[in-house]
Amino acid sequence: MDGFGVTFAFWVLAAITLISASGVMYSRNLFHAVLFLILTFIGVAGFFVLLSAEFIAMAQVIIYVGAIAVLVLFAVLLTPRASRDNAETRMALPGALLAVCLAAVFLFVIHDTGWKTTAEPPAISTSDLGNALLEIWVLPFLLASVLLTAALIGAIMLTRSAEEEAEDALL
Amino acid sequence: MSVGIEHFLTVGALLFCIGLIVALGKRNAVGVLMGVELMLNAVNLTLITFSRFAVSPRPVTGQAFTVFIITVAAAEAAVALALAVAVYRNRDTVDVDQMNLLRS
Amino acid sequence: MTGAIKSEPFVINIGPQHPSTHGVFRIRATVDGEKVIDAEMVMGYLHRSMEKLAEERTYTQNIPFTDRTDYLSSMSNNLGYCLAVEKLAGIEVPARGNAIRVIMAELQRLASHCMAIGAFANDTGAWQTPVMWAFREREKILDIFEVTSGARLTCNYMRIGGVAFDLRTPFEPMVRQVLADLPPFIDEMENLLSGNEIFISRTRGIGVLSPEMATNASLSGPMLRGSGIAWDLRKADPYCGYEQYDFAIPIGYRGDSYDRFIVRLEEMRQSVKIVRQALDGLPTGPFRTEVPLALRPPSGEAYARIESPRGELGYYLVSDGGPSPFRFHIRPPSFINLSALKEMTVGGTVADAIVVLGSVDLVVGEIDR
Amino acid sequence: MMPFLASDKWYDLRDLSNISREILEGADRVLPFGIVYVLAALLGFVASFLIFVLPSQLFVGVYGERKLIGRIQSRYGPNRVGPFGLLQPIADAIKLIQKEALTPTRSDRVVMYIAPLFFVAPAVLLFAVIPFGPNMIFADVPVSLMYFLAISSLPVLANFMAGWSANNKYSLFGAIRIVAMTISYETPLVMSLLGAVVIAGTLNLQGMVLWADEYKIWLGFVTPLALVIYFICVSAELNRTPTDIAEAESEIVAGYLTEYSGMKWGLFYGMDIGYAIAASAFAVTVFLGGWTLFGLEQWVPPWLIFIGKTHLFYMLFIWTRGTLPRLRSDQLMAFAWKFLLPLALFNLFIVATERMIWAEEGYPDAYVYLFAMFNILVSILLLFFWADFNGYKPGDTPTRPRLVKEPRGYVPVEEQL
Repeated sequence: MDGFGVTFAFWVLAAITLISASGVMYSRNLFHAVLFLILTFIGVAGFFVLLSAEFIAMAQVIIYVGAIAVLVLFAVLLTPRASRDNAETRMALPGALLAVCLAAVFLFVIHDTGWKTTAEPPAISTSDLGNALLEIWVLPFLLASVLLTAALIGAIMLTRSAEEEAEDALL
Repeated sequence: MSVGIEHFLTVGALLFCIGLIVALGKRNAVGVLMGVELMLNAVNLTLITFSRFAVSPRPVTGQAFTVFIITVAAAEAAVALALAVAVYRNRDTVDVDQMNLLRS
Repeated sequence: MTGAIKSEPFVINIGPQHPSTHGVFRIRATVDGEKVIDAEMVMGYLHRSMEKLAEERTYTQNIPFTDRTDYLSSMSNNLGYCLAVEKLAGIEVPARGNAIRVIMAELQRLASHCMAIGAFANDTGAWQTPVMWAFREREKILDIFEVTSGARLTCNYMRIGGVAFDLRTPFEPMVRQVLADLPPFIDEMENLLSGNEIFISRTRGIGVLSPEMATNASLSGPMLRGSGIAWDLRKADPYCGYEQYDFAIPIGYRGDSYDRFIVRLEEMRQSVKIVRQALDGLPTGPFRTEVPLALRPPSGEAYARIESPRGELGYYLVSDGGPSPFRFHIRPPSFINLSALKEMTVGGTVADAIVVLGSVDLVVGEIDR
Repeated sequence: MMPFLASDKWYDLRDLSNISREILEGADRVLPFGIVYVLAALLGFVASFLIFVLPSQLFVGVYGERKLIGRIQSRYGPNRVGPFGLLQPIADAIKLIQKEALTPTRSDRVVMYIAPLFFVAPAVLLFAVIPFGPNMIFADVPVSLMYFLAISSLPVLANFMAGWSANNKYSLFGAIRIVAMTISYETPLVMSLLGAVVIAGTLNLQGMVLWADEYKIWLGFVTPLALVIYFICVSAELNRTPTDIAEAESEIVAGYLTEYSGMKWGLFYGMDIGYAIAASAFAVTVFLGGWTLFGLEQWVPPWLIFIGKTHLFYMLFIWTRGTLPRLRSDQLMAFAWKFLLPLALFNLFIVATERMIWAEEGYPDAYVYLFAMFNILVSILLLFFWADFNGYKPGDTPTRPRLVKEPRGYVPVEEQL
């Protein structure tokens, strides 16, 4: 992947993604953390575009930014004002140490491996992806839809109030 | 100046580690969830990178897996947030340190 | 599962600066999410101490005050006050004066109801269109007032013993024109709003007022009639010769905001009918009994009540034989109707509270006096 | 007959891409590498935004809306500034720029400042994939429909930021309402668009226009239900009356904009119109044939046809705004989930079945007209049936009160008069 444009885009996107991810980590305010999270999602979507996976990039924006981030915002709203900080537990330092060790291992593996790569991006169109999902990966696809339904029902069951349950018992 | 597979993988690895720090370190249940979402995003990025760069007879696999991960992430977010709300309702806190009901 | 999502109720101030409070009125609403769980009506932002000021002025000088209590129906307020003074002093009004008074009071009711239904539709979110259409018709009526009395809003037209001036030449054609324009307009409003599913779903079953509650809170006017109670002072305690005219009392079905709206629309139709009859049978002769400017009624007290656009408007006067009233008290219909507002708003959402507030048709100048 | 866009001379104004290509090629010869990309982006921005969007915002969105609503409300509308009041939007903008931008004391200042910017940026991005003509498309992404949906799901976050940061209860009400409403209406919106995608067989907006050009029928006629659902959903997402609960003026003052003033408010206001124009352009592209007009596009510049159609579609928003009252928030949610979503799913089912029959059996192309007629019929029947099923009984509500002659106290409802 050569060219000034691609390189420039890569570094800008890397900066956006990693800085805003650090923002999620450092931000004291839970609401600000969610906003940084959204910025991270958008940065990752930009990477997807750069890696010529447009469909995935758009799905990323629609689902992560349009749905998941909004869900998280709602959760922030539903939690009480007192616990809207973003403080660390006492597990934070061991966790950070573990993560740093993991990062070291990752970086070593990444840079020590001789990757066999192609310069030409594979021509994957949206219909190819659709065909792959519905032919090769049809079982996981169905399982994913079952999972989504189960999650939907589960989420509704978990958050229902006692009055609503009493109403349904009458039916 | 060019960017290769290592660059993308490095970003993915760093993103994963930041997500790990957030997921392990945050006290707020919503914060933990955000860390998990960051880690899933890092995995997605890595998968798409391999799908783009790897010499493979079927490069679409990486994208298909990403679709599944996004699906699972959506379901996971919904359930986790519902759990957070339910826990808050019953225990008056979303602090993961305080969720020690199983400890005698 | 122990209960609903825990939420902290919080207080929002609807008003005194709010687009839908029709003046400086304030509802201190305690809300849980969007649901109103408590409402406190706060008033007094427009208090001008009229009742006390009136004790310092002569009876005739007090007429302009009554313009400014309910500034949307100054004619009705003039009329109520003049009736009270006439009752106190035992003054008879000539037949022409009474007929002019009826025409003016009914035109004022039309103008006021135009405003009420327009503002109510605005409160349900119809972005200014109904209110503009209603204002178009109201302007024509205000033009008539201007021709007759010289003022559009605060007319100061009624006098003790009759009215201030006789009718001008263009009066009758103008009124005929309004009478021709209004019924199509009322039908138009009916088609625009009563047939609109969104409007119905916003107003039907919202702010239901049971007949018991309506009578116990001593409501009056369209609020009372919306709850299905046939009561109208023009029929029950006729004044100014209302008994000569043929009209009906519209009453609602369930006492919700929608019923109050259609009752107002139908009252407009009945008012058009009354004005037409009064105009057709307009007697000739004097329009006013001459009374001394510094009127000194005998000692005593009098209470006169009329059916204003908002309900029973009463004026209570006590005289000690002097040139100014010893006690001057107004029974403002908006103020009394307000007492049921809490019952209607609690339990609904904030949006419903606004709709209910619009359906009450309160005028803050009258509440605070 | 002149063949379609025969000339590719730069002065052929029927296709503005010629002139921009000339400029870019010329620039590429003299400028160092990379700069031409920036130039192309600037040119695309200038072309789409300054020639189309900004004038549309000012003269259709602000002036046209005020004028048209004025006529609906039997008044004149703006007629003081400039000829016919045409300079009114510019006067408005100057006034807004002069105003002080207030920030409440305990607000979240940074977020409050970022929110308008975050609201403006997606609006600019949206127009990148809209095809203005056969070659006039700035970024021909293969999944431009998905791109449009993705970008248009961003502004709600800006609205939320605005409402949250202002530290005002009305703002918070507006923010919660708009988020809840947007995620509710996103679902039927995407479902309805899927119907159009299934018929056209492409996720590319230009591809959809070319489909309409090839079969000489607009997608809006093939899937009328999808067009209706799209219009309702998009007017909800754009906060237009009758679904403007997020900034419901009579209820929550101005919703999430309560604490904004000056040009920060102006950006929200202007870009609301920008989004509405983008949604109109999108609807025209997907459902109403885009820049084609049954052969006329060979004579008239296609981009003019496109702009004309977009503005006509925008009039629909103005019309509904001037006519309808507002729904309550819970009624609006119920409408999305209980009425629109099943309808959209059913529409998708019908359309997918037709598409399968059409593709698998190898019927001739003319069958699309048959499908169109069938779908229009089914849509009308389905709308009435489904409305009836959901409790829409227009005859049940009395429009006139009862009339009695005597003042005799409470009259029970059962009593015949």
